[in-house]
Amino acid sequence: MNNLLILPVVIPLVMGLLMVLFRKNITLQKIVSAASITATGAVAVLLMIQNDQDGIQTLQIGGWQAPFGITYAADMFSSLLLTTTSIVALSCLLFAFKTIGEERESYYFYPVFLFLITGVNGSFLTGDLFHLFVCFEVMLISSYVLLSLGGTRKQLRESVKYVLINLISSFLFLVGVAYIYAVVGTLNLADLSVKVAEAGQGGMLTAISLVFLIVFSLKAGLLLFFWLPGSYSAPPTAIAAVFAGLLTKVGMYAIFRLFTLVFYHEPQITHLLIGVLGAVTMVLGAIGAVAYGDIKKILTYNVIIGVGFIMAGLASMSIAGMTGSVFYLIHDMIIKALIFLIGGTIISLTGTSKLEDMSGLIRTHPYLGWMFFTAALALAGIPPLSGFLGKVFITQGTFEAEYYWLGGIGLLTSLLVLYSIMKIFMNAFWGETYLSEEMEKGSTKGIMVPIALLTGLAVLLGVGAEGISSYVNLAAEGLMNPELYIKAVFGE
Amino acid sequence: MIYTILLISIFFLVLSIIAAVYRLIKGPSIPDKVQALDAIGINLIAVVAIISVMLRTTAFFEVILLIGILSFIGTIAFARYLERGVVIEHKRSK
Amino acid sequence: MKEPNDVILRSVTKVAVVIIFTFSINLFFSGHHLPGGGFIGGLGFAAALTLLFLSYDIETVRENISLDFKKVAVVGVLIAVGTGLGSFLFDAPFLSHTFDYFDLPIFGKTELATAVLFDVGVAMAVIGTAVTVIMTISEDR
Amino acid sequence: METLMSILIGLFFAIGTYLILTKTLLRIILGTSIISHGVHLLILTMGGVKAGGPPLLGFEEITFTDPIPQALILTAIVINFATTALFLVLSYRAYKVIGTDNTEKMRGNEDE
Amino acid sequence: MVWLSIIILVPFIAAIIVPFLYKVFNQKIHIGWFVLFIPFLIFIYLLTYIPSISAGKTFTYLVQWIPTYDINFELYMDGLSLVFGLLITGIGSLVIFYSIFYLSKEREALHNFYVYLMMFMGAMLGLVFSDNILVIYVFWELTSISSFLLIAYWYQRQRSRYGAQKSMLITIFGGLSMLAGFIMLSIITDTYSMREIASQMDLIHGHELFFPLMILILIGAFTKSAQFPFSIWLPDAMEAPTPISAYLHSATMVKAGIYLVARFTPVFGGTAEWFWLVSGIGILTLLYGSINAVRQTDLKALLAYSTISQLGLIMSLLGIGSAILYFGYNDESSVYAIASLAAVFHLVNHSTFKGSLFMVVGIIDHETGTRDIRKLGGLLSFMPISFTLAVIGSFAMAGLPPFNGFLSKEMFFTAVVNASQLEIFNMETIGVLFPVIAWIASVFTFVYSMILVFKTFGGKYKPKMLEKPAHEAPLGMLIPPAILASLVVIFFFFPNVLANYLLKPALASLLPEEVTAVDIEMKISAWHGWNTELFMTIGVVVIGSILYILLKKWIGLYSVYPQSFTLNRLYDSGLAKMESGAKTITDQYMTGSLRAYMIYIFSLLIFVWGGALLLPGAFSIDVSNDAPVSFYEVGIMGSMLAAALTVLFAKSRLTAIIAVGALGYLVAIFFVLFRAPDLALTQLVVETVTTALFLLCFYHLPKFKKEKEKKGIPFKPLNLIISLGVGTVVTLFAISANSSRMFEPVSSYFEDSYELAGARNIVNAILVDFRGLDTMLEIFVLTIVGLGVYTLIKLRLARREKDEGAE
Amino acid sequence: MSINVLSEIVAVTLILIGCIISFLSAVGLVRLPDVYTRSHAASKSSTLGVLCTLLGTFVFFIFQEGYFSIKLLLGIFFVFLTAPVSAHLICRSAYRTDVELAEVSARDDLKEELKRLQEKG
Repeated sequence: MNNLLILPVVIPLVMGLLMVLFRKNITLQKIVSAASITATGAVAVLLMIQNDQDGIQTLQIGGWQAPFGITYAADMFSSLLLTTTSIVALSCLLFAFKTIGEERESYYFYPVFLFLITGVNGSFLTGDLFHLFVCFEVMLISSYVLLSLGGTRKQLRESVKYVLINLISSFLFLVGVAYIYAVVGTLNLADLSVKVAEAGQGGMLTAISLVFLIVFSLKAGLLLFFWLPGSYSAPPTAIAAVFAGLLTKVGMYAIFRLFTLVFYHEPQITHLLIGVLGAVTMVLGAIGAVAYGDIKKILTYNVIIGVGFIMAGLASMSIAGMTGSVFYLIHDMIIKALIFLIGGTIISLTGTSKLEDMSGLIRTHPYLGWMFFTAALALAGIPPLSGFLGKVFITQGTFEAEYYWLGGIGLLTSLLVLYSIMKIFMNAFWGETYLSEEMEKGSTKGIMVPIALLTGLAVLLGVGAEGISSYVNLAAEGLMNPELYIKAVFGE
Repeated sequence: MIYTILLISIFFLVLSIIAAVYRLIKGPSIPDKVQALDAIGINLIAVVAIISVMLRTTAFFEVILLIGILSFIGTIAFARYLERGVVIEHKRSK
Repeated sequence: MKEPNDVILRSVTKVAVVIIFTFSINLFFSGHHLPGGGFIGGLGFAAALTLLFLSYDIETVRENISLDFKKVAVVGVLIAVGTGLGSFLFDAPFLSHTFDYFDLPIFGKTELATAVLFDVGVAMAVIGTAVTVIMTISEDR
Repeated sequence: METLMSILIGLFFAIGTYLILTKTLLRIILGTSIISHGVHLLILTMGGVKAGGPPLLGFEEITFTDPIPQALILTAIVINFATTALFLVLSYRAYKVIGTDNTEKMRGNEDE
Repeated sequence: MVWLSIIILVPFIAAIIVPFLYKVFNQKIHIGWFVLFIPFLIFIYLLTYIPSISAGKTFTYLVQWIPTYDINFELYMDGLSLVFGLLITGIGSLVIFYSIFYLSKEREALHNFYVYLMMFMGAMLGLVFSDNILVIYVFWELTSISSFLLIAYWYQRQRSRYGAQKSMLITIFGGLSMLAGFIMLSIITDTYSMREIASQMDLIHGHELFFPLMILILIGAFTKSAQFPFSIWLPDAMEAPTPISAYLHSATMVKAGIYLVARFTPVFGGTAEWFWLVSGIGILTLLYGSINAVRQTDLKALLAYSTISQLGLIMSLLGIGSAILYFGYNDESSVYAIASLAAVFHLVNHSTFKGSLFMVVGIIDHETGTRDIRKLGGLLSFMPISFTLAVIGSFAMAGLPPFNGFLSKEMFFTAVVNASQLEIFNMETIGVLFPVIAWIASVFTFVYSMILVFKTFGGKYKPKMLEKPAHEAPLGMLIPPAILASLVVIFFFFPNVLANYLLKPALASLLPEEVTAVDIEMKISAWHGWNTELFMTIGVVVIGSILYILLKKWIGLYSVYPQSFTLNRLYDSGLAKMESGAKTITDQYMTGSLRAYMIYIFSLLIFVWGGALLLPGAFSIDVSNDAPVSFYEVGIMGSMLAAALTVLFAKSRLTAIIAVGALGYLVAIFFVLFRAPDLALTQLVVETVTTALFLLCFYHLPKFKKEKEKKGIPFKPLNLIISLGVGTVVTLFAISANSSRMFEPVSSYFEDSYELAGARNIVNAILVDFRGLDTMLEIFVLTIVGLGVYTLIKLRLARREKDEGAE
Repeated sequence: MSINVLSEIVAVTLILIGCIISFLSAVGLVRLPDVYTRSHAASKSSTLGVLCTLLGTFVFFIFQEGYFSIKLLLGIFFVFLTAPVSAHLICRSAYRTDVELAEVSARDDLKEELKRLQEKG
């Protein structure tokens, strides 16, 4: 028992609710929201330390032994993601302080933001399939509200699509839950793992695993990413950034959890399919990323590429692949939020998202420019920045699994990523400077802090990878050894 | 014996429900359909009652009362909407 | 056309609402042992309020019940979470419920459970949300 | 019964899907609501039906129908209700602002 | 040895400090002076290693970076890396010295320049002194990135950005391919250490991945060293400031590929594939570069193509030299070692003469404002020193005595002639091509060298075409090329000093120990008798001179080759086609249409789920455990179906809502039938409230489109197929899941709920207690929805948006 | 014949009668010509049918299980209370939305009355 586990869920939940009660006091809301996310982050770090020392932490909610109650379990994988979530969320929040606008602030932006984090954290922690659904819903509903917050034309239009698609995916999730309950009769992930292993993952169970694969693909944007470009380009920058940083990751986390803990017996079917889906996703994402001269579109398609690439690591089902995926997942969360923040800033400065209409920003905004450059390199996995190790190990994993095509596609798309993102850099920052600072539509006042924070982290994660490598190793080992998780959940 | 009678009763009820559904589909006017919905609700009360007897359980008595309440509310809402175009009104003086 | 009056509806509503309220409260409390519980009780309560809205108009009802239902919902969730957080004090896992039987003067042997408190939260959240949604939509023209 | 229910549920899904594939927002919402019924019934069916009495202790029943699916459905119903409410309001706001309820006209390819 | 790590670190530290220095000192002093110290001191420091290295020692030093994954700065210095290290720092010092005069401190963003330059220098040093292949990759990409930044130093120019992008795309592509190769290598050998990999040669040779990984690594080397057909980026890279062209794009960075090939020679050498790829591509590049150089009108472009060609030369030498590994050591084979020696020798020579040539061209550009050969001419009288330097450089390049280029050129001829006599790798049949191609290329080399000198300095002075009147450059700009030019001459006269102290130790890294251990014929001498090579050279000079004189007659031949088939066009149109093609593809499926998206989703669902059902053991049907069915249940089912169909075919929205309501009630009855009272209650209330919500929203929602025309739902066959498909899969899945129940559900535990949780209603006990957290978050969801609806309705930025648009 | 069996028979008979009445009302719902006439069938007779059924159930549980259910009584009361109101409202809304009367209807009193009122006002 470790009540720490519930705190990442409860802190933002309670604080968010309290903030609803103090709707008018926006300063207080700012302080409280930042404080609660920091607190969540602190808890997550604490969990990481405990994971490091004592292994997987569990909490049987309400004291009901698994598999009867709901179990929360934090292994290193979860804890790492939790920590990253807090950092990303905090940065986006700091960015929002200056940019989100008073109307949105007084209409519950901060509470709903915290609610989103609640859902995300819950999804990372839960060890129960149905509770995962509930946490997803918390996250999704908050994202619906955030996406439509403000009710501009574009927001509403994209919200409609986003909500419907996610509604369908929720239904399908429930369908999957129903099937698996019929066959295995339990919902606890660890228990599922035990029973699936006991029964042998026959045709039916494999088929059910594919049901879940589709469900989570929809959430993670694995091949079924059609909703993503629209909905990530509609809301204000801070919200888009937090979406880009967190939402798809939760879906990916679910795929990882399920296909390493429960359905890992038939990798030549399930994981190969994941690999194929990942490859197609990467290719389509890369095609989309090079297709347009619009910052928002380029960035959103880059999110899609990231999804495919991380999945390639899972497809390999090897320790190297897992290590790579964990590294890359962390990197991806940070870097996606970062480039969305910078991209949004560029758009607000120039008042357009079209590359052909902007030029020479580096003269007036050198720091922004160089941070974008760093972010761009990190995004493409150029060493020694954060994406590098992930890229190397995922590629290594796919090669070890003899999926050479998969690793090859991954590397090639990273070139296209670089191409697309450098297109932004060269168009927006280089070239003749037309806009003087007075003519700019927005300003960078006060928003450089979160951007710098994330950029610093992207550099640190690459150069100082040793600092987290032992944690990542632990996470990857945890993913490869489901029995550790099971043992922790069921106690001794 | 009792069971048979209950089955016969439920048979009649299901027939009435089907009749109501027919009316619901056929219409022709919207009030007809609302009425059919109301009738379905009322018949369902009876169905639940009979099932309770058949299963010899009192677990569904709440359901009986609730169907009554809700079909009333539903009907009123529909009627309101049909009559005024709005379900919940603002003060009329305004 | 002359405005239709609602005399019949309103007189019946008065009775019906009382019945529904009572029934909701009954559903709420019997939930632990019989079908019902916080959620249904709460929604029933909300249904009664809806009935009031239907037969009267928004302003009339609001004059009599001037609550910010958003806050009701929020407080409800807070109560529910609060019962969970209570377990922290006893070093028990989050959301551990406890129950015991007491001999109270009037009610006789009564079971008191923290789960009931949780249910109160559920009910409040449900009522708050349902009414908020209904009211906000109908206020929008 | 389960097999029959499965077919019924499949039909619900088919009808719902067809509605979702139309262009009108309202039909889409109706479609989701039919699918949601299908989903709930599916969970219940998959839990095994009529295996015993209602899951209430204190009656004479010895065996009970599986209570977990019921609890799950309850949660699911509420969440679906919540989502539907939001979706409904969202649609009508979208209609008001964009001026159409035809999703084909909400493509957004034309740049604003 | 800790200093070895520090010398790599110092440039990076400098890169960080430079901007600050710039801020403080730029008004007073050119910050190049500060920067100059760094490469110079490192150069001096590296010189101190020559004695011990030439004695056959090597040095290692370990700096931990990511020890968990064995990715460490495992520094390793041997002859090869020392040669490169000296080149990097030596030429680096001269280039910085030159740049102080070349770049004005008033007009240029010097801090950027020196930051990039220092970054590059550090990366390059790291590259040559690293033993860990992943670290090599890290530095490799860093050099690409800094080259990208340096090429686009004048980022306002469109051409600069174009060149930068091109070089980045190609070199990073190569880097990625190399990385893939490295990863395969590390999988095979289970190490990242270059030396350990080399020691497992047999394992690698026997592996099935041998050929692919070799190709991948070679692509990396070829892109960096601008080998055909990846050479196209180098001419465009000439948009960089001339010091950069001299440094990166002729002396150091482009040699990284050479370095890599040299490093991997012990691993891959001795196989036919390696031999043919390296020497074949090399000699092809040699030809391609030299032929193309002749037609250039821009002096820097000419030098760029010349660089390409010279790099090809070195590459082919490395390839030929690798043949020795096939034989192992014996007396006969040792003659091929001359190829390897020539490679290293020419590497050094090329850096000297090409460096000085670039600097001279820079001077011309700087002092006349143009580098277009057509505009230049007759500069001899204005710029005599530059002319001298140009002559030295060009004649060395053309392979004329008394310059070092002559020596290495002669050795090259020896090598190709020897190679044509090889009896392995099918050389006996087509080996004769080697000397032929080499000779042709040399003729062209001679021609463009002459063009470089005599078209600019000879002929008529055309002052009108120049931006400013020509005059001799300041002394500071002349010193660096002068130093290089003097080296060109010195190396000719004392080649063996160089050979003994630097080249032989470098060879030790390439070739097996036995070859270098014995003092074989490695003496480089200017005079080696009247042999084939000398005749070839004489032929080159004669034919070359004739060709140069008749240049105007045959230069038109170049335009015969259609422009649209050049590699550059291919690249440009490829890129453009990629973008437009990508746009076409993406626009095709990203229509923004919700219906289309739903069709994709459902299609994939049918496809995957349906496919899953086809898995062995997936689909099964077993009705034996099914609960009994009563007629009335069927009746209610029928009613439900009827209600659902009514929704589908409803012509008016009210009918649809009423039918949905009826459906909800009937579902509730099913809950009753299935013994779920709580569910029935909830379903009823929720249904009613939902219906009420629908009605509430109807006020704001439009009627069905076709309502007025009294037409129902439009019929689309695709929709029907998809929806039936979804229904079928769901059903089949449900049936098989129902038929393959493997375990008893865990729910029997809850039958003790009264004892456990004090509740008789098990469902309620599960909801508030066993799975209370679900419920907690569920009401939380509800609350968020409440807030969401509230904000959706109350907060309307769209209105303001419209107003703003109207303004 | 024990009270048990007797009560059972009474209860079941009541239920059966209720159901038959409901069925008859359903027949009315299908057969009658317009919404106003159908509302008679739907509200009056089906209310009666439900009442009988519920009463039967009530009796059954009192005697068989010894369970006196307030909820059932309340249900009976509630249906009694609300059924006429809903019927009334439906009919009124039907009239207000100009649903045609069946041709067999004798005459429309309200129309004339409303017309008179309108002329007055």
